[in-house]
Amino acid sequence: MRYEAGIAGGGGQGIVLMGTILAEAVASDENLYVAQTQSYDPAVRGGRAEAGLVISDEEIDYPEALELNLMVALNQAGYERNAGKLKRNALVVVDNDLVNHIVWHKILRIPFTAMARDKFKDERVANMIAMGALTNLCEYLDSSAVEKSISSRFKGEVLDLNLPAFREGVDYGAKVRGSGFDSVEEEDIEI
Amino acid sequence: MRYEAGIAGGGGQGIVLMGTILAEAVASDENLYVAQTQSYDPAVRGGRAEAGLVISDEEIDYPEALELNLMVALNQAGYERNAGKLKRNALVVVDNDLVNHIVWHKILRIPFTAMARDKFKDERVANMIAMGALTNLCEYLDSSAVEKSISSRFKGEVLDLNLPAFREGVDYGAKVRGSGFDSVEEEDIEI
Amino acid sequence: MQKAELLQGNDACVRGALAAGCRFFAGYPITPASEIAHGMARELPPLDGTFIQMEDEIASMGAVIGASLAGAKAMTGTSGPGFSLMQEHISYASIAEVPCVIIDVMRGGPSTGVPTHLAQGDVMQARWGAHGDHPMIVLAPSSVEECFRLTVEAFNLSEKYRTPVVILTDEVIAHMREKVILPSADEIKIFDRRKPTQPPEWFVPYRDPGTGVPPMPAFGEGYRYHVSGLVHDEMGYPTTRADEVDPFIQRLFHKISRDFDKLQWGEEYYTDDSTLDIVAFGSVARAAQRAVKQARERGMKVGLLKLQVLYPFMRRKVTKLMRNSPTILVPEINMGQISREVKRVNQGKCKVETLNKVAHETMTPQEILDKIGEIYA
Amino acid sequence: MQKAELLQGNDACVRGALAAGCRFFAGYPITPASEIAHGMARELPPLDGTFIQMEDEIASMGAVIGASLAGAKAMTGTSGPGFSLMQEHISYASIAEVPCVIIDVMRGGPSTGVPTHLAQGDVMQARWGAHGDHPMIVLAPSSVEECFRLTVEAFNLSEKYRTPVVILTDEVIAHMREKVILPSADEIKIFDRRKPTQPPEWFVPYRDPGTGVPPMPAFGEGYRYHVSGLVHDEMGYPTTRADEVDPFIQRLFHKISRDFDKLQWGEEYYTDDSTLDIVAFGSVARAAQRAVKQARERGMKVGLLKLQVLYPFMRRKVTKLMRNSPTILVPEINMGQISREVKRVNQGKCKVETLNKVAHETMTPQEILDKIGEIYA
Amino acid sequence: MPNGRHIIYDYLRTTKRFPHMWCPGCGLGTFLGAFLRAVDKSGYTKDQIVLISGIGCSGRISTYADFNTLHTTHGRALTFATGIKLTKPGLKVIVIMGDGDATAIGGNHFIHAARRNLDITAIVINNSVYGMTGGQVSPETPLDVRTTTSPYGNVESPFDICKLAEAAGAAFVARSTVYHVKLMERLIGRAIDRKGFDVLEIISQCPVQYGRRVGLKSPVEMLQWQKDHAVTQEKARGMSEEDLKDKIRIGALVDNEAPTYQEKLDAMKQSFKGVE
Amino acid sequence: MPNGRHIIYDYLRTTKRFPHMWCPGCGLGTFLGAFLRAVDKSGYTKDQIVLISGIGCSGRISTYADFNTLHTTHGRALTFATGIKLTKPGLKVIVIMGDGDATAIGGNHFIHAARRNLDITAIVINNSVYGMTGGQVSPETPLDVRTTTSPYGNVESPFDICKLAEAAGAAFVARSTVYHVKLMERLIGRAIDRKGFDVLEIISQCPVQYGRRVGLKSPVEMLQWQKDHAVTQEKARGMSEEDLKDKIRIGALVDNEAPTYQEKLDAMKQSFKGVE
Amino acid sequence: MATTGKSKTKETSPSKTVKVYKGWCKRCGICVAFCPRQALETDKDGYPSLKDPRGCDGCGWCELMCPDFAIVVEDAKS
Amino acid sequence: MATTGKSKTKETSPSKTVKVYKGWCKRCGICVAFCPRQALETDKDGYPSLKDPRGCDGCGWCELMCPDFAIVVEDAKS
Ligand SMILES: Cc1ncc(C[n+]2csc(CCOP(=O)(O)OP(=O)(O)O)c2C)c(N)n1
Ligand SMILES: Cc1ncc(C[n+]2csc(CCOP(=O)(O)OP(=O)(O)O)c2C)c(N)n1
Ligand code: SF4
Ligand code: SF4
Ligand code: SF4
Ligand code: SF4
Ligand code: SF4
Ligand code: SF4
Ligand SMILES: [Mg+2]
Ligand SMILES: [Mg+2]
Repeated sequence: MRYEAGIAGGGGQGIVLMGTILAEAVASDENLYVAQTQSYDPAVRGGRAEAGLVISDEEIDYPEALELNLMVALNQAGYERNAGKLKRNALVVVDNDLVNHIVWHKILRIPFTAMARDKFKDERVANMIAMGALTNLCEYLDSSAVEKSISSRFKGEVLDLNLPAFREGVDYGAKVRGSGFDSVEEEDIEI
Repeated sequence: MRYEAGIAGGGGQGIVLMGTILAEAVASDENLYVAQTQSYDPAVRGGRAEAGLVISDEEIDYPEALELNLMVALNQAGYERNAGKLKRNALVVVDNDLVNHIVWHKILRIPFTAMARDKFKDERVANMIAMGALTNLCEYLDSSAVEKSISSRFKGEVLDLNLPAFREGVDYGAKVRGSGFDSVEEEDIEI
Repeated sequence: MQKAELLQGNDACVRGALAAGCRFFAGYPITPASEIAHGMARELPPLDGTFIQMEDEIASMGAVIGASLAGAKAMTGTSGPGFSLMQEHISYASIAEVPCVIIDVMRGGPSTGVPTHLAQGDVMQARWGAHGDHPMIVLAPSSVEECFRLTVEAFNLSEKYRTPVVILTDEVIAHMREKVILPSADEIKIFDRRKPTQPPEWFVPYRDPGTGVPPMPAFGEGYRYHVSGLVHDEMGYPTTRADEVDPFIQRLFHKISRDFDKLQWGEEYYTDDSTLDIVAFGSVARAAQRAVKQARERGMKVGLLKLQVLYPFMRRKVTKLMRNSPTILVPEINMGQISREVKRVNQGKCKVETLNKVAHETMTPQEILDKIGEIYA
Repeated sequence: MQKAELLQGNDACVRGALAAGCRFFAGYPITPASEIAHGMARELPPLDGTFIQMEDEIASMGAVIGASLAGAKAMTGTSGPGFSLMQEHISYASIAEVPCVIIDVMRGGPSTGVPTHLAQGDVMQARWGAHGDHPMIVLAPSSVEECFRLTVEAFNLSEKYRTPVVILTDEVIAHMREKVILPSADEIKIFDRRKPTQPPEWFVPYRDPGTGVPPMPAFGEGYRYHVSGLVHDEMGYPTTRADEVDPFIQRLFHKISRDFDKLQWGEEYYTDDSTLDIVAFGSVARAAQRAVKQARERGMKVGLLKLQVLYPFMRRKVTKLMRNSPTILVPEINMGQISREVKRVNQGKCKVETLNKVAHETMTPQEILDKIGEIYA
Repeated sequence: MPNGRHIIYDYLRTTKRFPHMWCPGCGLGTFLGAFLRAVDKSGYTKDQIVLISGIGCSGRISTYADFNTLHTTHGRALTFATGIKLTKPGLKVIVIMGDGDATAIGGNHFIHAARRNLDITAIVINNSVYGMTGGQVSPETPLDVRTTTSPYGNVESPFDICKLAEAAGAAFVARSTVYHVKLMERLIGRAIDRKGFDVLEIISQCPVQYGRRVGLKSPVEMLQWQKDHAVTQEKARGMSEEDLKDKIRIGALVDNEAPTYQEKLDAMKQSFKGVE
Repeated sequence: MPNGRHIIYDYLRTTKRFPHMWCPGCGLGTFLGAFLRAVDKSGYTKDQIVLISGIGCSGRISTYADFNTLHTTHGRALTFATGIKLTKPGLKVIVIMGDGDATAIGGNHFIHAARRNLDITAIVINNSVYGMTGGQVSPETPLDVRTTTSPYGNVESPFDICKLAEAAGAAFVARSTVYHVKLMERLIGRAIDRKGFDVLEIISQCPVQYGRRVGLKSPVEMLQWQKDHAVTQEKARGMSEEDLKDKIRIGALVDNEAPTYQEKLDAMKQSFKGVE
Repeated sequence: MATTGKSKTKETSPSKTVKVYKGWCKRCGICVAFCPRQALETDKDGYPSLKDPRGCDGCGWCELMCPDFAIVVEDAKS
Repeated sequence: MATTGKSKTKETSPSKTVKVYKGWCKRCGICVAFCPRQALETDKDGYPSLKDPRGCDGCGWCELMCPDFAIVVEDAKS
């Protein structure tokens, strides 16, 4: 088994942090190996940010995610950069607001950023919400493991902001999961 | 034809300067090629100083003087460092005062330093005296060419000090040349 | 057994250094090596060790050498531009025989290049970047676990041979996180520098005790001696005498080359029956690992030698491959550096193919697979 | 015809630089290269050129690059320790494609080493000392006359290819004086950098005009453009895109390697019928010259190839020798650097013997002769 | 009078990926605006100006402005500038550096350039931290501040850049904050107009890598801090040492006449004319 | 009271090729004597002292004295010293540099070491020139002096080393000439006794590479020049700016108390104890 | 690029206009905080906007302070 | 080494003696020039030597100033 996930967006959206937290959660599963890579433009801000996750039940030879089972895109450019890497049956999860043009079978549009802004008054927790949602969309992500990883990483105010956002995401994920995906006809797809 | 000369002494004795001036004089002869090398210890003072001259009527392949036709030693250590390089019939010219132990066929002892001190009140011109003497001891050194080289290099006071010293050396050289060399029996030589 | 954890390559270097006994770090921030400094800044003071951010990389390397002379195991970490600045002092560490470890996290070059992307452009520099002929030991991990292990070994080698050791990683290895289980303290073999066993009055600081590596007291331990970047005699005093210079430089080389056979560290995959072997290191080795597996799945007899030691170049293992394989493929993220070494030791034994990428992006298994296909075709 | 004169190697470099049009020198004193600075300090101001002694070698190299960008032909001179410090900026000059010349007068190393003695320990450093993969041109004179000639050529190549060029001499070549007759100004071929021929509005500073070398305006000439040590696109602006990075780095290499055949500069002696050929450079080549003559006198069929270009390595000429000679001997004052290149290109064609000396003394004809005798025996 | 559009269209390389790469609220953009206005007023043409920067967030400035621009190596911008100025004395050479750039790795070039008194304008954008590489301690980080490389608090006293420049020989030394944007513009203008080596320290805000580490949670809070802590030279004169302790003096701090490198060089070259 | 024999036999590495390598009349030997006497009085044992030097004539000092000695690279001695001091705070670390060493190539390390206020004694032997490499101009060579690399006269103003050290943060700054040998010895002693970073500038004579270029034909003339041009702090107070113009102030110029690096580090480490 | 240079014009006084280039504005809040007349407010998306055109006297401070060249004071006619 | 440590002792005062180690002395002339009592002179070979033993008061200045550790003031008895 080799499962690959790609998380893409812009600098400042906490993309690499998502990768790290999710990988840490996977790592706590005795039966799974995990490798997490990242790629970003100079400096901490703006530009490109990406994280890759490879999850496997055997030792991982090549650690980069190049054939994605799951893609999470928090902006349009992120989606576009990675669309070429999607496997046939991959699931694509995008931010409703920030990704507009998208062509794929299995798409989930979730208003991460809008939720963050509206409910938590802080766009920066969009990544927490997204992670929460993902625990319901990827079989290798256990929400309590992710929550543990988040809790070990933050404290005080920040944790008090992040944890509820994460839980909100978990709930939302459960909902949309039931309701199925957007999808486009096979013929429409040209990447 | 390949004629090699080695000049050896200590830092501050003007050894490299001698090499340069003599080489320049040789260079002015249309029929001769010349290469001059040098070797010295760190910094300008104390320690080891050596200059080599290779004179030839054809282009010089190897520029270092390793088989000497002529050795000039201004101190004991200089003599010792180079004794191993002497050709069978080489001529050795040493400073009377500063080189004590020496074993060779053809030796000329000249009190360069003493002359410099006594006649010119400046030990530093010992090298000028030595150069003067050499013009009478090496067929490739023309005293007027050397004098020209000296004159182009110094001016004022310094030239006024150096030139007479050089001429003194020329005269002295002419004298000792007539009077022949010290020499030791073949058997005594062990280098 | 130790706990499994998710660890970043740079952090694994930090953990390796601490496990090896490193208690001094001087450095200057630079992408993609800064996390090593961050980790050391966090971990060292509570261990009563020293972290200092110096004014530049030259100063960092100077401080590292000073610390080592005072008895600490000492390290620095940097990337290309800073690595260039350290070269003068690497030369010093070599001649003065001061143990120390330098991690160079390679990024896209030359110059400022593409600071956030990887490359493997500093391989030759790690060996030859410093002036004056001297030997170098260069290690290259290709996983987070190896970052830990080879950092421990870097310290061991540097202490054993009294020589600077370079660890070459790259942006991908440095920043990736993998699940690892690190060995416990008692599972790790540590080598500490040999100290003199005679009283100070009888101590001749640079006399070869037979191993080529003189024992090394720390400043302040009662063995007052002279350390210099000048070529020195056995007492440590400057010399220009050929009969002292020559044996000194010879010893500098031979103390390492005599153990050449012990430094053939590499992992082999499917090399028993291979007809095409890949020689790779660093992050490219990981791509090669997958490519080889995939090639095997397609019935191609491909093997892989993953180099963990780049210098002294692992001639033994490489030429062993060459005896069996008609072709060696060397994929690198540069225009060909380790492939030059492979060609050098090849001596016409087989065909050496290269696969070079300079887009400052990771090499993919597919790219290697394509090349394999090409060779097979 | 010009007048015969006695000239020192370092002075010949000065004269060569001036003849090539060099009007800027920034440097920092160091034995045995200081005479180059002294000469430039004396000669440049009256020519309305600039000499400046900077605070160190890093600054010197920075100033040289700045001067070149402002339109001057610019140079620096140093020895090992200073050369190490220049590496970061050599990498910069390479990526920013700034013509400049660096003379490294090799002395005994490593580190401070034996400052007043020679060695050939910086050969590989001259090629690989700077971080990040990039090409280098390295020339090596072996006589005073060549010091002049190759310095002129170093400027020509650096202007032609917009690349830093290193001249490697050594303490013996630098300090020896030989009688030479330098060519007159009109006998010397000078290459000046190509300037843009389109109006500024249409100027794309890093677009390949077909030769691989974009034209280069000087600052202040109306072509406002951006110069950076980051990998850049055709406009000069930073890029991380693989489809821009790759062609850029490729161009950097190919602009020089495409002219590889034109850079096979070396002198051959008695190689027509030789059965043993020596490959040598710098002061060792002079000893080899004599040794070959002496060997011939003794009836041994020995030839010599004197390398004037060390990098790009003169594979063509060397492999041509290998076709005829069963043995190649590479004498060097180091533990084997150029011999590695000879072995690399050899590919098993013949036997490569080495003769290495690290006493930081000149190699003698006799030593080479002895080795020849050994091989013949 | 602001003339933003004019600057945007005339001086910025707008074709190149604007908005610029700096974080929201970073002082660098505000500085850049002031700088361009000052240049605009200076009367120099774009072709006459060489803008040189080091490496760091501040180093990116050279990418954005339409002059002869040079993005050098970390810490060494002044050395490149030296080569350019000496080769083309007619060009106006302006160097912009970060605090780490100018006073950590580049400290030596900084004091030597000041000593030489070349006609170069040197501007140090002091945000008290290494912005570009992730918030490490800089020689300008105050005592006790926690950064990624001083996680237990900084134990090294910061340099006073202006004092250092003065001691090294700079004839004109001035300081402004970004908040004091008009003063900043005026001082840049004065520095450009002068001959000799001019040092201008700009106290700038780095909200992302610095502000949050010292409890200043937004660019606005950081600018407010600048406003509260800066005192002009005039005002400072009336204040006690005690009151001045946590204050930053702004304005022109040193303004001496001294022969420049070029003037001394010209005098020297004059002597050759006599000889020939 | 002189005790030459004692020094010769106790502190000099006499087995190693004495007479030393310095030229006749060079100030370095006189300094070395004063230095050893000061160390002798300081109460430190030879094993407690680490003597570090750079490269240059002055750099050779470490070869001659029987301590833990370290001959580093040109300009970088203070960086090695930093590593040693931080690793073994109990050792007394003394660094001796040439003027080129300390203020040309090593200028940055010099100001940063001062800024950090580590317990290091830094001594700069200022002979106004590069002695070792053949008389090139140094950042301490006065204007107009002709050297091998300023054949038409030096156009760069020299640094005032003491001012620079003070501006960089050094808490103790002093100067002596070699001629004032007793003052020199006392100041060395004071510097060794103090904690924190101490800077001592020694105006020394280099008759071979410098004196003859400025018309001082012998070591004696150079010492006479020192005698004539030095004024003590006390004396200087009574003199006009004009009179002081070509004078060299000697004595302790700055002497402040400031917490040292080690003290701040200890305080920081104290905080861990609480946690554990 | 997410949002491209859509600009918004509001009348301020008979002679001056404030323009915000949203494509460049990074919503840092500086202009709003330091407008000497408190004429600006933050809109629901975080961008600056004039509370009341008449509150602005065209002093230009916002333009001088904006780090992103995203707010410009212009003649009303242009 | 040319001349090795031959030393020369002269009585100066009942209690002090000046010794010159010629093997180390470089004949720089400093001791002679700066002896506060002008007690030293240069001998024909350039080495310092006491004009008159009684002219020296054993102040030690020559020893302090000598760059070569070549002149030493000692107790006459030793
Ligand atoms: C030789 C070298 N060392 C380190 C770096 C990494 N580096 C890039 S920018 C920077 C510091 C940035 O800080 P500062 O100069 O204050 O500029 P800022 O980003 O704060 O504007 C460093 C250390 C480099 N590029 N080159
Ligand atoms: C990196 C480097 N550059 C240059 C040199 C050459 N060098 C040796 S000593 C020296 C300068 C000596 O001057 P100073 O520091 O004033 O010491 P002094 O000899 O006058 O005591 C120089 C430039 C070197 N050893 N290393
Ligand atoms: S990191 Fe700091 S200095 Fe750099 S752009 Fe962001 S706010 Fe500005
Ligand atoms: S060159 Fe000058 S500093 Fe060096 S030893 Fe001689 S006199 Fe002293
Ligand atoms: S121009 Fe002045 S008053 Fe109007 S919005 Fe801007 S800052 Fe406020
Ligand atoms: S100051 Fe500029 S970037 Fe910040 S909110 Fe206002 S318009 Fe936008
Ligand atoms: S001890 Fe004093 S008086 Fe006697 S010789 Fe020496 S300096 Fe003169
Ligand atoms: S001072 Fe010393 S070296 Fe000089 S002459 Fe006197 S004894 Fe000799
Ligand atoms: Mg900064
Ligand atoms: Mg000096």
